[in-house]
Amino acid sequence: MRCDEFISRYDLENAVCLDERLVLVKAENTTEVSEKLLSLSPRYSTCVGIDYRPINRSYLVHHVLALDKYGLYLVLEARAHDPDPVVESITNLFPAANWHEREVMDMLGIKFIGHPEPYRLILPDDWPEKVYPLRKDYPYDRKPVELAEILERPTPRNYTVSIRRGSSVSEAEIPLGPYHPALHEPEYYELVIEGERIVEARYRGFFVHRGMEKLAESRLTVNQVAFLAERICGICGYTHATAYCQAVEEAADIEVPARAEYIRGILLEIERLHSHLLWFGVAFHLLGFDTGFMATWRLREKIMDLAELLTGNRKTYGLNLVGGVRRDIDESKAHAVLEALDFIEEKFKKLVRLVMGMHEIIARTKNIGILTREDAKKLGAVGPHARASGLDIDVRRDCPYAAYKYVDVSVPVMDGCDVLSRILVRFEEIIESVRLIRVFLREMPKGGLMAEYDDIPGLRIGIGVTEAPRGEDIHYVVTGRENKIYRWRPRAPSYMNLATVPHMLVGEKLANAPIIIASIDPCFSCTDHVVVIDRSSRKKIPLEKALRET
Amino acid sequence: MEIAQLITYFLIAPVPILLIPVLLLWRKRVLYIGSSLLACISSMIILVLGVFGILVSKPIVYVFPWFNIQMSTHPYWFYFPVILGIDKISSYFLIILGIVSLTSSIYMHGYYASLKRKGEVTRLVLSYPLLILFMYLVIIVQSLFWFLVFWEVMGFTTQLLIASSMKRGGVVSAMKYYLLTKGPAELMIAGGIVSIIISSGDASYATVAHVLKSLVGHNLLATIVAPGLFLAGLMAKIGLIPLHSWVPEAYGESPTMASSLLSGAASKIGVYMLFRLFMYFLPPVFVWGIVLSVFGTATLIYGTLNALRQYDSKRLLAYHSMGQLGYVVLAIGASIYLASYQPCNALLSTVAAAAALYHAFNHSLFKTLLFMSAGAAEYALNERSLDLLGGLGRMMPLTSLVALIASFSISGLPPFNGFVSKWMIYSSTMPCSGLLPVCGFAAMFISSVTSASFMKYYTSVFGRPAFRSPGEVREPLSMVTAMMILACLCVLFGVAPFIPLMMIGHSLRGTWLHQPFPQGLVPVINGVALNPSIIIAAVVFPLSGLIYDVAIRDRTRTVPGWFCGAKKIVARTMPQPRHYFDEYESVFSEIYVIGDTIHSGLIKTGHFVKSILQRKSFVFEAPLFMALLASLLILILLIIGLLQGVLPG
Amino acid sequence: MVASRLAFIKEVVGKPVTEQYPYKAVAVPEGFRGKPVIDPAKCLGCGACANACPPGALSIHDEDGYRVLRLFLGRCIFCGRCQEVCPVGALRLTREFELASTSRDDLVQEVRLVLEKCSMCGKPVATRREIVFVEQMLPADQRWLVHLCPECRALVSAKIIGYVRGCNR
Amino acid sequence: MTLQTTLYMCVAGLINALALLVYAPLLDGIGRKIKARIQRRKGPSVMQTIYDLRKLYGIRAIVDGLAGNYARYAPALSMALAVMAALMIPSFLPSSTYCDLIIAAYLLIAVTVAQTYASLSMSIPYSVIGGCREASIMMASELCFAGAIASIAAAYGTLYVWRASPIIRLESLKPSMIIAAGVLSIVAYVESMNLPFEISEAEPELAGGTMIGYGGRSLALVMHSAMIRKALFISFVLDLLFPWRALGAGLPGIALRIIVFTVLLTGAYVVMSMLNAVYGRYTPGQALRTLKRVGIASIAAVILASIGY
Repeated sequence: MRCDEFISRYDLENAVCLDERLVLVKAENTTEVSEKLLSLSPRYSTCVGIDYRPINRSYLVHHVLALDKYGLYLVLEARAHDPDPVVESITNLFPAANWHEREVMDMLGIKFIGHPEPYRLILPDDWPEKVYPLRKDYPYDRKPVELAEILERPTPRNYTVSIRRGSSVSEAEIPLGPYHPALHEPEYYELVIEGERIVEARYRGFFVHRGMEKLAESRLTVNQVAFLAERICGICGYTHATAYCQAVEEAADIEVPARAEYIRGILLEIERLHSHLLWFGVAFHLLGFDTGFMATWRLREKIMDLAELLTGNRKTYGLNLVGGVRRDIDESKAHAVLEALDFIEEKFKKLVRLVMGMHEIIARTKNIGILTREDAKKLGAVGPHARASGLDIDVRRDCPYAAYKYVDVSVPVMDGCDVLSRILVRFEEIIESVRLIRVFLREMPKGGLMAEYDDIPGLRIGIGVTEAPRGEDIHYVVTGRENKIYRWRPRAPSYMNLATVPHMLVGEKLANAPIIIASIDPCFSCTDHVVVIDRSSRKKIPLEKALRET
Repeated sequence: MEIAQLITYFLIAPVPILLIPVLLLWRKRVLYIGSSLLACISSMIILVLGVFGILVSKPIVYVFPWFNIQMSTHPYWFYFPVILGIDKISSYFLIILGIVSLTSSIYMHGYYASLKRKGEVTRLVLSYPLLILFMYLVIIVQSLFWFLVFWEVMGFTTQLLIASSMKRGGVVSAMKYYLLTKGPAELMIAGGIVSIIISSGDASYATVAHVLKSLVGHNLLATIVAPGLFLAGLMAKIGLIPLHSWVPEAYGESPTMASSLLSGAASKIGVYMLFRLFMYFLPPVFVWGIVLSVFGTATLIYGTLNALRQYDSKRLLAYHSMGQLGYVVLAIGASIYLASYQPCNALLSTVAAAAALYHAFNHSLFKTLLFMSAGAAEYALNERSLDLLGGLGRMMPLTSLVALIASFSISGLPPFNGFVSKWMIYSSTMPCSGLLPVCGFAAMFISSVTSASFMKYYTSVFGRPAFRSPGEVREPLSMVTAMMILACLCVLFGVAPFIPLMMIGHSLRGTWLHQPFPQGLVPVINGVALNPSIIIAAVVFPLSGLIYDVAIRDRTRTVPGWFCGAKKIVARTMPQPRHYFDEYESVFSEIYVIGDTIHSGLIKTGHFVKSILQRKSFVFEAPLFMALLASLLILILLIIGLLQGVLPG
Repeated sequence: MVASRLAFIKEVVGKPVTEQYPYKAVAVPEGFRGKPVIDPAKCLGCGACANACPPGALSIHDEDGYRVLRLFLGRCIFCGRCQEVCPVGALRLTREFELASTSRDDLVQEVRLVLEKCSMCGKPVATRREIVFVEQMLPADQRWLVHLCPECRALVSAKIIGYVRGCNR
Repeated sequence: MTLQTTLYMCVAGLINALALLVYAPLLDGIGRKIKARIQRRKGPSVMQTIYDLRKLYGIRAIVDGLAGNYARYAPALSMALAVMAALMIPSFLPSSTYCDLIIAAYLLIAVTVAQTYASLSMSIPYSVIGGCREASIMMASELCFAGAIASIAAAYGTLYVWRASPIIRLESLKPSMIIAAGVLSIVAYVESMNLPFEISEAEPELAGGTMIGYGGRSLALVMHSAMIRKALFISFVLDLLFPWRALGAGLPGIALRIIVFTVLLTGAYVVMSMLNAVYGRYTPGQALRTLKRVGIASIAAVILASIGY
């Protein structure tokens, strides 16, 4: 449904339509409006805080809500004014908004009234108070100091999620991370166990901060940010780049040539194949089944070779620019791709069939790590994780982009809500993306690769959404003047899914913790990228205090 | 004058222990030193008497001539002279008693310091010597009637000792003990004794042994009723299921010396009587073999598997002493079974009997030692829950060393003493047909459970880092000495089994086992009996020492533990001992079900006890129970009299 | 069950795929984006590449009469934007990827180009090559303008205009 | 028993022990190679484990500083026990003729027990949990092991290995013995830390588990003794299963035995590591449940044997 129809149907006052799938609702009273919106059962997507003072001396807070069944995105705008910006929190209405609002609190110092746990989320504990790195008056290359007085300051209790069921007379805490064989990136889970049973799980993340947003807004030009965006994630980088480019293209009304869209589609699916195969390998390894791990990664190697052939690089494709792509796919390459795909599909199907016949693998995944449909919806889970819990959402179908506009995607949905169904969903997706690549290669039209466009108009809002291998990946862009970006806020899918992990861990056996954590295919660096650089060496000490206090 | 004659005059020598309460008149230090000194002396005397009893050839018997109650001359009426004496079997148990009481008397001196409650010392000093003395008397008395009398008093003093720390738990458990071992059990023992006396016509052991042998087979009373009642009573004393429920409370709640004395010596007196009943009085009866083996096996399974669940140090040990006594009873049963069941190798029955005595001794050694170590931990941290103990290995190195030896011994690790006796039990039960292999299998399986549960005990008390530092803890010299003696004995009996086996060989004379204890059990090289545990000791101790010395000792680098880079307060991250084996218990829950049903039944008894307790203190209840007891005793006499009339012969 | 395990072994077993990498060279396909190299013979020093380079691996600055184009591979992300924007194809990405080195200097490439001085004020205008390159794009009568710095050019052209208007005082 | 036989026993035992000290790590290397080939890797050379051990022995002993005193001594003790077991249990040479089932079993268990005491005394939660798992597995597998031993003893009325072996005799075939053979081989597989039963060192959750408190020389000792124990467990089972007396006596017999034994032992390792490669890891609950089923089978074996079948 087009968005003007939408507005007219649900007569939303002071709503404007930014383009055919983006509605902007200016709200005086945020909670009131969002209560009204609840009737449309929106999915909370992300929240962007913008320091708009240079333009009109106020801060903007944009809550982005996804209306999957209308294929629309709805931006709910709230204003806040100097000197102490304050807006209403909507976490009570949308529990998924919890982290996002806390992040805005950390980064721009906008207070959210009525937030259930207004603790520091992203900034390290030794970050000084009242220093807000994403404000425009904070230079991007400045490092905060004053550690001496900070260490005096009682550290806030900043476990991101802490779930507890039942009560235990005697509890023992097992640290899982920051450096643990089960986790391939620095994260911290604290498991309270009784014997082998987990009775409480706490999560602490955001250790891998790289300050990309600030960098993009301050130093880079529009086309350079595309390459920065690709480096958000080592596994699903290309989808980030695509989302970013789409956001800018939408903001500046650039028409991307069809062939470029097809090429983007092919590369996105190749990336999905790579990511899922990699995940299968990791999952098998965590189940102690290393032979399966090796077998899967042998297949993944083939995909890497394909990427190298098509883009000139094994992982970071670096093919996107605003307005199109940089390389074409000729006949011979297409042929090579098709051959490789046949091989991979045949091998992988056989492999998975055999593995699914192994009782210990099934026993360790069936009814393990349950996340109910309700919880998944409440916490805004996305991607295969959500689809395994019976949520039928997929951006490629609900709100199609790139080449998905031209073909229809079949979305596998299971309601096992457990690790096994997450495995099966990903298996289905691999088969599906093999099919998609074939279709794309067959139907790819002739034509140019880059759109012709002159300067990007300033202060235009654009949203680029892609279905990353891990779920909905959304990039929010406000264009700036002289070929720069005023505000860029990427939100990786793991950001939503990580919040669900402690819910799944509680009540399980310790031996199942690694596979449960891995079952959402967590991409920590994806999630953590969005923050100002800090010195990790300092992080431990206050974390200690936090641990001791809780 | 002959030595046997000479010794008879020393039978009364341990009595001066009764002087201990007099010491209450003096200052504390005098009391502490004096009491443990006196107790040591009399324990020494007991020990010496036991050794002599083994050495001298003739049995030492002394009859008090002036103590005879002459009655009328009706055929069923009889007279009971007080007969004191030491024969081989009683001397063996005298040695056990001597060692246990000696060590716990030494231990007592250091332990006084941890008795803080008002009047605790007094009660202890009053009851402790009495218990030792009456245990001694019960062993040396040679007449069933007086056995019953001394037995009663021993039970009473035991109960005083258990309750001596007037803690609620202690008193409750004392009541439970009272109800179980005094109420029904004493009645049964009384009934058993009475029926034996009736059927044999005399109370002195010699006559009884002589007469019963001839009666068994064609006299229902002598074959089934008397041993049955007697056995039932003894079961309560030893703590076999289903009459075990007093054991964990009594051992757990009472002061350390009390529990070490109870599980070390008092329970052995039950074993002693069991042994005497089935090996001396009665000829091998197949049924009793089966009954004893089954009850023994059931007890060792139940006791040990429940011990695995415990997280209170003393209760854990208490359940284990149930289990270990199960081993002993199984061995006795096996011996009877093998002797009376033709297809089996009769030689093995001797081995089984020897194993029973051996394991009884070993259990006294390491269980006393373990209770003492638990007491030391309590002394240091004033804490009994394994969850909160820990880190004593650094503060009490010697205690931790002896505790390790004891844990290895009770787990039956070669070359310690537990291994030898368990090895004998298996090798007598397994290689034959019928019931025994199953029992042997259960025993071997359970010994692994034992070792697992002592991994838990040892490591959580002495192994892990301390949670809260107890400040400056020093292990009192007396405690360490006592434990050291026992530890050395544990090693000695493991490395040189021929010492106890020699004693056992003597003690087994006079039983119905005809062939002496076979040297052929262990391989003989040029006539020298060579026990594997000697070889193992000769290799393992020096070799490990060498490796430690060369590779590890001076060159060890100690590093802080690794917590995934999350530096934590250690205490909070340690898993809790109470949950160590949760998985195992949940998977093998079926085994627990039976025991739990029995237990839940016994809980009711406990509530009954409570209800009594809330009304009055247990002491005032005692006379009442005595009266009840007497009346019931008469009743049984009448019944059995009638029975006699009915029965043939 | 055993059958499934055997089937699995049969499925996965085969000759080893381990590559003895450092001892055996690894082939990379055509169009692989490897180490960029600057052809000093072609480079104009126009700075288009430095402008486009996302990580700022390419930088350009003037020092005593020379224009220095500096490429630091330590920062390079091998995106190949420089190759795309270079007007003369002086920059291209090779297929070489083994760049590990013990000294930082091995990762640096520099091109020094002579700067042309303004024929009036003598300030540096642009590299000589750049000027030559521009000259042949312009009509012959305007080429001389290229040799002036922007200020002088503005001044001169203003003068000319004034002269044509015929109002010179 | 005469003096010569005693001397022979000592010498043979020593030879066995020395041979195993070297051959056990080599077998481990072979196992790694096999697994690698199944995973289509080239894998390390078969000598790799020996190299690793040599390197570790070169490093000074490292131990968790907060652990109890025993933890320092444990590696030496477990090594000594392993060597003792190697002296007792007939492996390459038919060493001690009076090695009986109980002693062998206890020595084999003792190595694990000595190590588990240590891993439970560590201050590191992973090590403690690993120790708990180790102990639980030991209890469960001991159920099966005891069953097998009891049934063998009951079936042949002896505890001596050399009298009992081979437990499966074609002239008098006993069903209980067939069960016992199966149970024994399963126990050997479980006790030698193979997947899916390798849960006490489960890398994903426990990050090395029982070994984590050790480093350098003490780690080498622990690992080495574990390898020797593994090899001994298998040779114990081989002693019981294979009809050694069929090889004849005297020097040719002994030579033949050495060859056959080496082949069988290596073959067992190959098979085990192949199985190892195609299994995932059980959770402790699953492992115990599986062992419980085996245990029930072994109980059946005991009952059958005790009534003469």
